[in-house]
Amino acid sequence: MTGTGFDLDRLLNTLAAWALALLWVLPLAYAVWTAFHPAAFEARFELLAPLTLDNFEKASNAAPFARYFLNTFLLVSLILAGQFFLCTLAAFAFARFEFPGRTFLFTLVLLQLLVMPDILMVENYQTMRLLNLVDTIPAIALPYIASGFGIFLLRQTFMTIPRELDEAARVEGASFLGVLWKVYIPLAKPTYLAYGLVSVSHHWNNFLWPLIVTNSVDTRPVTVGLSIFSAIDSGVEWSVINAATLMTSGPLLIAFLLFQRQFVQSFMRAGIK
Amino acid sequence: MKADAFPANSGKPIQLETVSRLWGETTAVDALSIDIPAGSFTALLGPSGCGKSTTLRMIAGLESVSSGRILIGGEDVTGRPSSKRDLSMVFQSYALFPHLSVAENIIFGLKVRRVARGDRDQRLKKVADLLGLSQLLDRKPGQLSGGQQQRVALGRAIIGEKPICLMDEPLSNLDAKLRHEMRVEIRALQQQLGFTMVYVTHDQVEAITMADQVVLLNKGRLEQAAPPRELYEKPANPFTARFIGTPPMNLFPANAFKKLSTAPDFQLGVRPEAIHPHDGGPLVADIRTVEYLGADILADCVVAGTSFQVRLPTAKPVAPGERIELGFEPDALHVFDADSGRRRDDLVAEFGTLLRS
Amino acid sequence: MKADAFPANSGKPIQLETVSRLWGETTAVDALSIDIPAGSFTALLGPSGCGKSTTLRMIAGLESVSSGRILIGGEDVTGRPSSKRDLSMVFQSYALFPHLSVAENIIFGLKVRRVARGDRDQRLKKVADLLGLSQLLDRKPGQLSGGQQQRVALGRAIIGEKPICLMDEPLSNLDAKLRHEMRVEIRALQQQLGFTMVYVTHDQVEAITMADQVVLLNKGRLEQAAPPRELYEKPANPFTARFIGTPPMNLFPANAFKKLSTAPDFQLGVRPEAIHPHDGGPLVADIRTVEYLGADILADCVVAGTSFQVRLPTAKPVAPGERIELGFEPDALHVFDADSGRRRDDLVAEFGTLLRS
Amino acid sequence: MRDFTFKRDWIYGWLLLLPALVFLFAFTHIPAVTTFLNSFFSTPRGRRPAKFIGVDNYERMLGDPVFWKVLWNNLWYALGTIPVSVGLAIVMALWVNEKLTGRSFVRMAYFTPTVLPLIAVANIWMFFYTPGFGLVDQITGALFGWPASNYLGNPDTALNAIIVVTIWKEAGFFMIFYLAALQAIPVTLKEAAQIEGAGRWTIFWRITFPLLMPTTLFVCVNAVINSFRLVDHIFILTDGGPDNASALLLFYIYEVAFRFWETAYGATLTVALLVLLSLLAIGQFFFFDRKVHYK
Amino acid sequence: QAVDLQFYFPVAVGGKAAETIQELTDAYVAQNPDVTIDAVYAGSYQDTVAKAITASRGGNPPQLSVILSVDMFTLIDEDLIIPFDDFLTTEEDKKWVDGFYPAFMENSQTGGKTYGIPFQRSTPVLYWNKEAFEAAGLDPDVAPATWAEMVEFGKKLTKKDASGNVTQWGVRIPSSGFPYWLFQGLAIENGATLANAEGNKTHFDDPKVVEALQYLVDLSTKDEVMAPGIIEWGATPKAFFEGQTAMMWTSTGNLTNVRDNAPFKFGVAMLPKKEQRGAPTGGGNFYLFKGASEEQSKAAVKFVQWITAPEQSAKWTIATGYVAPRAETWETETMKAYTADFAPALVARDQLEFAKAELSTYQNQRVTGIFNDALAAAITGKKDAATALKEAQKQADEILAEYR
Ligand SMILES: Nc1ncnc2c1ncn2[C@@H]1O[C@H](COP(=O)(O)OP(=O)(O)OP(=O)(O)O)[C@@H](O)[C@H]1O
Ligand SMILES: Nc1ncnc2c1ncn2[C@@H]1O[C@H](COP(=O)(O)OP(=O)(O)OP(=O)(O)O)[C@@H](O)[C@H]1O
Ligand SMILES: [Mg+2]
Ligand SMILES: [Mg+2]
Repeated sequence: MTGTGFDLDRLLNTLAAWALALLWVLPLAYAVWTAFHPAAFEARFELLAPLTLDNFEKASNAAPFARYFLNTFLLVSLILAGQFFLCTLAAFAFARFEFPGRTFLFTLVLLQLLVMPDILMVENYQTMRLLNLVDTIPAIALPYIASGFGIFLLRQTFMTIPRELDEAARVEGASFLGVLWKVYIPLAKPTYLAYGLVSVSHHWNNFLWPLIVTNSVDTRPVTVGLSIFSAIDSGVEWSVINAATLMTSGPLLIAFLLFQRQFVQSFMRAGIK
Repeated sequence: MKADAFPANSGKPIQLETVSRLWGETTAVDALSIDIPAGSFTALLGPSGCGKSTTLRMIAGLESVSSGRILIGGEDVTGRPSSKRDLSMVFQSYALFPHLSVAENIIFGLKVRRVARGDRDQRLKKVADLLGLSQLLDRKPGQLSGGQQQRVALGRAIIGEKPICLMDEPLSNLDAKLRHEMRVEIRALQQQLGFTMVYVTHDQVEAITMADQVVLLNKGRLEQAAPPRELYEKPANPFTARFIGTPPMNLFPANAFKKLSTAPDFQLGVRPEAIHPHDGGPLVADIRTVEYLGADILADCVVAGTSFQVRLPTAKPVAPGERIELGFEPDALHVFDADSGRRRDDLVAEFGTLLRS
Repeated sequence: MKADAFPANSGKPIQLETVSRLWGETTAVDALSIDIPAGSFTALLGPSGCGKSTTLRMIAGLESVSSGRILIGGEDVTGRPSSKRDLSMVFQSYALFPHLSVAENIIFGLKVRRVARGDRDQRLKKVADLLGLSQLLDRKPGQLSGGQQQRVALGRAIIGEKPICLMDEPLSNLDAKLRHEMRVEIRALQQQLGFTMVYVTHDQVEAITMADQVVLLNKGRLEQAAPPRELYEKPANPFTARFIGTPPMNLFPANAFKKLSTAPDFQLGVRPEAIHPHDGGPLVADIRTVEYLGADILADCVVAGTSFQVRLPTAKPVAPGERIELGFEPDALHVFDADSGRRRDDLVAEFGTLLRS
Repeated sequence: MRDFTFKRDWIYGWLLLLPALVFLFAFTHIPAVTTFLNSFFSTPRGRRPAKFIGVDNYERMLGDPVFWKVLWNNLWYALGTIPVSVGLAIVMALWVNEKLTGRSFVRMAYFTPTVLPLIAVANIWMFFYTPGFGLVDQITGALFGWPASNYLGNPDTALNAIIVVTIWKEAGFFMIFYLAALQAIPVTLKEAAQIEGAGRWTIFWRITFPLLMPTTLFVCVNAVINSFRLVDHIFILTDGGPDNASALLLFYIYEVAFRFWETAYGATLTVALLVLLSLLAIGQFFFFDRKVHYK
Repeated sequence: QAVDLQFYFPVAVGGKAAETIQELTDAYVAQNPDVTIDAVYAGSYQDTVAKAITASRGGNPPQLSVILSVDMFTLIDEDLIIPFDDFLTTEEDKKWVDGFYPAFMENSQTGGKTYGIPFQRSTPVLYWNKEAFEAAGLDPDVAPATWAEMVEFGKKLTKKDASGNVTQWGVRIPSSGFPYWLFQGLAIENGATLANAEGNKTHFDDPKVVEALQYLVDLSTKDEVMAPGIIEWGATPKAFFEGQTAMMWTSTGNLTNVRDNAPFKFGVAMLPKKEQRGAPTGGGNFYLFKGASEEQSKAAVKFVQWITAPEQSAKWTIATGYVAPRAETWETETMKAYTADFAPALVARDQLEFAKAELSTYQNQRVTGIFNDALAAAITGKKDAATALKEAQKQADEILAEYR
């Protein structure tokens, strides 16, 4: 569409989009502001306030963040790999196979969306103990691996893939797993990307269960380190908390910034002409 | 013809035994029995919605059969998945994998069957050359025009050299020139490689020029299955008579002509191309409209109150409003029972003589 | 013809002035200038990928113009959105709204323009009757066959009675019978309502039978824009000569014939249907293959080492391997400059006489 | 024969599901059933083991004013968060899907809430809401001369303040799904509508929005579930107060189960929550699924 | 063969605490090769108790944990802890127990047994902004000593701008999260006790308690010296620094924070009195968990004795601001040097003389939860003080009846 001339509609839209974006980014902006300024400027926004990295130093001294990062990274990878694997298989079954009990089983899966794993903490802790997994990274990961959300999401995506593609692959001799691997998974790439991002950010930020099921520095994720700064007797030190927040969610933010081009491109590419 | 680079391969026969397919209430395919000889080229022809695609998909194993049996190479494959039926297929909607390049789309099946890389590349090159796709191998289907997409689909089907190839209107988006070329190529390929071809088309020219056997369907039922020439020259019923041949055969009740008013129970037919200008001929026609077709002229005229189409040579220009006299050979007449629709060859001579008298 | 129920409406002219469209490196449409008179029926014809759809989409305002101007009714609409261009369109891929029923799809535009309910229903009924969709009005597009879908798209376009209607291969999925009927209907509708039609097709028969003007494109460039008869009888260049007419015109270098070996810089052409058996005729042909077309036979033969196609009447059976003698009328010859490809009518008589001597 | 194909489908289907089901059962369903059973027993404490008490826990729940309060709070919370966050998500997705100046920044901005941990973000919001020197008061004070307002410390505004945080957190998350769905709508549909004279609004309401329905259903189911499950920030912002004004059902369950250690009563409340959610979400799903899938 | 100990600790006062505990543990292990101690940071107090109970129910309890002193009855009720007495058999040990401030021991002993050893303990104090006092024409070195004075000072300190919006409040008594704690200061000052020592009876509707609550409510409604509504605990120091309030009540745990960040001179005083001085204690004790072997428990007790010994305790106090729980700690050179440099640190210790046990009962969280709701209802004006407390008392009675 060549919109020559002045387009008021577009201008208004752009303005509104930007206004909302600025509003949305405010907490992050505030985090950046306080993290780089002394505590005295937590509530005072003066352009010439002195910059400092002390807050980061304080934050990083509070816990072995390097190790926690590694743990979180391992944890998130494990969860993501497990989720992709299990959810793909299950979603494929729900999307393209007819079998008795399908509706019932799908309802069971949906139920998982409703049951908050945190509520079942005591039972799950017992299970982990039974499996002798307490204080290991898999123990943090296992309850989340079969994700109702992931299954549901992938099922929806798989259902939108034209059946002819499936059929063409089958006629070409692909087995059902071949069809899954060669047709469904590549075409659902945007969904995997979106789901991956959501899952990563969720588990990157998960706190209570990891805290309870782990005991050692070798297994604990960054949020446990972060929690040192919150809910404290001595008043909130926003500058340090925000420095820690930036430190811990920085990788995620950067990953998103880097990814976003690919993110969008892969959406485009999957668009079926 | 570069097709001789491919090794010969022998086709397999296909039998459909009273195959039906229901979609809830509607019967898409109704107790259809067809015999498709090994290595033959069979065209499934019929109007839109008559069940051609459904029939083809049942042969492919993509649609379950509501009742009846399907045999391939003598084996009952009714319950076998398509991946085990050892056939290839070109879809009406192309069904190209949008995430794969043209090259990857074409060699998809070879990869699935783990054909060695060298062999694969060699075959790809041949097929791409054949179909004029060599320049496009790295593109994604989304970047191709409709016709180019269809050629990719065609490439994917023929590269596998399967004993059976199914095609669902593979040429419908190609331009006339390319379509003609592809028609010849596909036919040649099929004859050379010897596979059995089942070819769905709504284009009777395609069916007639390419097929050994044309299966004409209507509302899910078999109207006639015969070699093209027979279909054209001896249509078994009025439906076939009108469906085969462009423009379609002129059909009229026998009693439209006073001379035949004694025979109200019959329908008569004459093909537009069997009628020619003939001063003093039996048919006196008032010309209504004239359509220019390049090589010929198609005239729409009225004879004895009935609408008629006549194909005339361009050389003899006629104008709307004119009146001309026409004639036809006696054996150019077709006679059908008005009720059963059955062909009555026995009556042709009699009516022919009456009409021309 | 039920179309007379629609009120007459007057079309608008369209002008393309050196319009180009680039896709990155490739030039899909290359400095194209076309004049489409008000109320005319113009067909955009050309091989697959030549830029027909792109041109149409630029007229519709769906594709931006890289350079050049588009005028509709004398106004420059180059930067105007499609919703303001007051035209209708039928898409190659139907573009039916999957969530709306057939009826809702058809009246979509009327609803947008708040046409009164009664008027809307009445028009819907007419269009549905016309297109044989009355039984399907409540279905969703996903439940229709390809042909049925295309008819819905057609219905959506014609119900609005816009001054301009654009169609992108609207008939490609219909069977021959329906296609022929629709061809006549569309043409009649267009003439009755008087709107300007731009009609993309790759099927030259469609273009020739329906259009007042055929615009032949090749690789994004204009090859020839002329009425069908002129296109057929006086192709401006070898591309047009081969593209128009099925089977295509036989083209050969003048020096293939010893008699003409003095004129190496020309290309000659004769249409297959202009050649006829003629004992003692100038062309001696060895028949290679024979294709049965129903009304005629198409023979592939070799004349003076060059491949030739000849259309023969069914009445005279020929078999591969036979040798026959052929002739043609002197004015059936076409002469083109070998280099520039330009038509040389001035030389026809000379070469014709030489060749037949 | 038909049976044969069907049986093979069955086996494939079940095999594919098996691994996921093992995990689902081990970590969700079996514990959930245990929870359900626990709701019929008293809370075991020290030397007093659990004993069967029938529906006493349920009777207690029905008579528990806090339960009713948090239930109403939760309803209000759902009504406050779902329509706004879903609506905003659609608008955001539409904006970000278009060619917009600085689209990358805008997209990133919308998405930040999903990336930032709620623990940290809650603290930031606490600052925003702090009376006097908090950002909201600074801004409203500077712009309108409003007096300091204690958003979190006032029972009338505490829940609404939390609703705002939740909307902020959720809209960007839902936007992703809408973005994916928008990309999947064939461009020709919009083109066809344009040709028919439809403007942006008509295209949105008549074409885009209906075609987004499956996504909307999905997002709504999630939003409903989240409205019962997003409580992390409450711990930091208000801790449910004042006087339970901002406590939600799940928050109360946490309180009962992990602060009061009344696990049996906690289980009872959990069962109530699950029943409620199932009615809402599954009902919604099965009711709309039919209408929403047009293919 | 070394004894393995696992030890959970919460952190409630910023990053340094975790580090210090880790250092101390490491030092101990270095000195005692026959023990290994796995010191596990377990989040906030809430998180720690959740983790400890979950782990115990999962059959994997720690041997030792620092948990809120008020959770003693809950832990007994859950049958998770054992008294220290079995391992404190010698006279020396008994004397050691007696060496803790009695105010801290009130929450650590019940039924004649010692279940908790005070460790990270605190008490609330009053901070005031000397510059604000001066600006209001008050003596910057004198804090209000009585309730009446606090109101009086407060009125002078409350400043409004031209449009009538308050820019500085007189006093700030935070009421978010655990409002009962600071309120308990008022109650004690008014001569009331909130719960009996057995933890099975509360006195929420005691007229003295009602009076105390009325005073708190009046501070913002009648006297208008304190901001209305629930006042956030976490933002209170910041509000103090920003000049939003001239006085604040908060934990001694904030001393270090205030010293580092207050951009003005400030003073620290005991809470003002009504009938008497008074303040609750707060914070966490060591508990011994069930399920440990005899050897482990012994080793745990030895570790507790070591870490509460003067040197270690001093280090801990200086690092965190918690009140050292034993008198002898204050006599060490380190502490003396510290208090000499920073006299306000002594206020909390001196106040211990008047301090009482923090509200603690069976089903403590639930009972205090009810009490908190009542306070919040009164503060936000949803109920009057008497009604709110009466209802709370009724609910508490229902819960506690079974423990009598
Ligand atoms: N999934 C379906 N559900 C219901 N009816 C269907 C379905 N698919 C096809 N049909 C119906 O079955 C009949 C046969 O359809 P089929 O696709 O085989 O026709 P076709 O001969 O291939 O037509 P075309 O030439 O238009 O492609 C049609 O009436 C069609 O409406
Ligand atoms: N989105 C696109 N990106 C890049 N190239 C494109 C795109 N769309 C079309 N093209 C190219 O532009 C040229 C013209 O395409 P167009 O679709 O107009 O052809 P067409 O004449 O309609 O062909 P067909 O008869 O096959 O539909 C082709 O070479 C095609 O590959
Ligand atoms: Mg079909
Ligand atoms: Mg096209």
